[in-house]
Amino acid sequence: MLELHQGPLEVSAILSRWYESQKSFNYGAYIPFVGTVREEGGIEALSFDIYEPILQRWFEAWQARAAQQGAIVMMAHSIGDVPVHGSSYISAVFSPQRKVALSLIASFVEDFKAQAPIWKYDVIGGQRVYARARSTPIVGSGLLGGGA
Amino acid sequence: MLELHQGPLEVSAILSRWYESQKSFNYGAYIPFVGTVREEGGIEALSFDIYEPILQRWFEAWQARAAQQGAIVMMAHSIGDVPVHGSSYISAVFSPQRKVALSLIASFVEDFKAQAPIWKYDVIGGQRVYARARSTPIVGSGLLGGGA
Amino acid sequence: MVSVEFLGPIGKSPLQLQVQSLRELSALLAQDPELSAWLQSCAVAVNDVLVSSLDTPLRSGDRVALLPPVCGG
Amino acid sequence: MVSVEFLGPIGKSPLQLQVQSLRELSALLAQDPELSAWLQSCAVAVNDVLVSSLDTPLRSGDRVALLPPVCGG
Repeated sequence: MLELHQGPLEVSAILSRWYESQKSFNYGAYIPFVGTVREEGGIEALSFDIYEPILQRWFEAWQARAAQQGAIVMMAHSIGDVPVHGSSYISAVFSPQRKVALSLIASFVEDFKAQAPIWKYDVIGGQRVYARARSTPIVGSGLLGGGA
Repeated sequence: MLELHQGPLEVSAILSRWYESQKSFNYGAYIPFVGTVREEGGIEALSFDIYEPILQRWFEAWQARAAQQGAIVMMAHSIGDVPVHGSSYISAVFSPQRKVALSLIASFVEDFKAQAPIWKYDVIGGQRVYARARSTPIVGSGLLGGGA
Repeated sequence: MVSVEFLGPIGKSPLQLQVQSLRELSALLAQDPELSAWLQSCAVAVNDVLVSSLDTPLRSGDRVALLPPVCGG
Repeated sequence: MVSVEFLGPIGKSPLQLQVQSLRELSALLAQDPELSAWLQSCAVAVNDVLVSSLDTPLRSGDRVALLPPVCGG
């Protein structure tokens, strides 16, 4: 399940809903990762743009990868502004086995940071500033940059 | 915070309470691990004995280790019977940094499995059978076994 | 006609261009001073699939998207 | 007197013994056929601290605990 929400995520409701949705399916381990907007650099909020078609494909590839290990992945992300101390990102793994779950949540979250088509902006003084220095080029970037 | 509860854990309530207790403290990442009793081998439930004084010391050592990385750890565990599909174990990490949190939850959970003074029993036909084959000797075990 | 979309912070309106391949598109976009700085750091998708070869052919109706560096979460 | 407690599945009532060290305790417990199988796999705590040397001295009032293989979660 991939969920996109306007504004901050309702963390407790999402963690509970996902847990309840899977509790009868004999998964031994449930590991959510909750990302919260930190107060730093004088920001009021973070803001996000998402390109949903490619995010959906990226997520489906992870669903397939998890399924090969008998596991499932879930993800929720905010669109637009998320104030300091709000949550913008939750992902989760359900797996029969503890070790699979621990390994999968780490690789899922790291790949998300590197590949998911989401753009982050600092909101300072009401202005939206692209967080360029904290952003990562997607693998294969620069293809059009070598042009004649 | 180390919590021991009689019977199954109220997962949603615990995840939510821990989240709310820390949400203003600028941790960027919250990773709970929820362990659920799997239906296998014909068991009705698992059952647990805990030796609390040593568990408390083990947990305090982990609190200190987490604090060195600016993080905190939490744990809840059941005492007594937990029926199939109930939860017996939740641990969690709060950390400013994602990578610290991902690494810490994995090592915290693995060390818990190897060292925490908790004994597991399968409940089958109302009988409590020590899960010996799935249990791990604590590091340094056998000290008294070489005796004359 | 191929449509070219600029995602996230690039902040440029979509273009409709007559090009046969990504190589041709690359040459065309490099002439736009507003874009040339972005090209080095952008990934490229054709019809929402990321591609890795400049020889990727383009047909009329194809949608190309430029994806600048990402930072979800 | 030293108290010796058998945790978890060992299912044996605590003992009160007159011993001066873990080495002495080891020799004593090895004679109990009910216990000898457990000794190979148990960790040992003195006053709730895990110990690793048989030369650990014991004083009157000390509490020794035997911890069989664990499996939390």
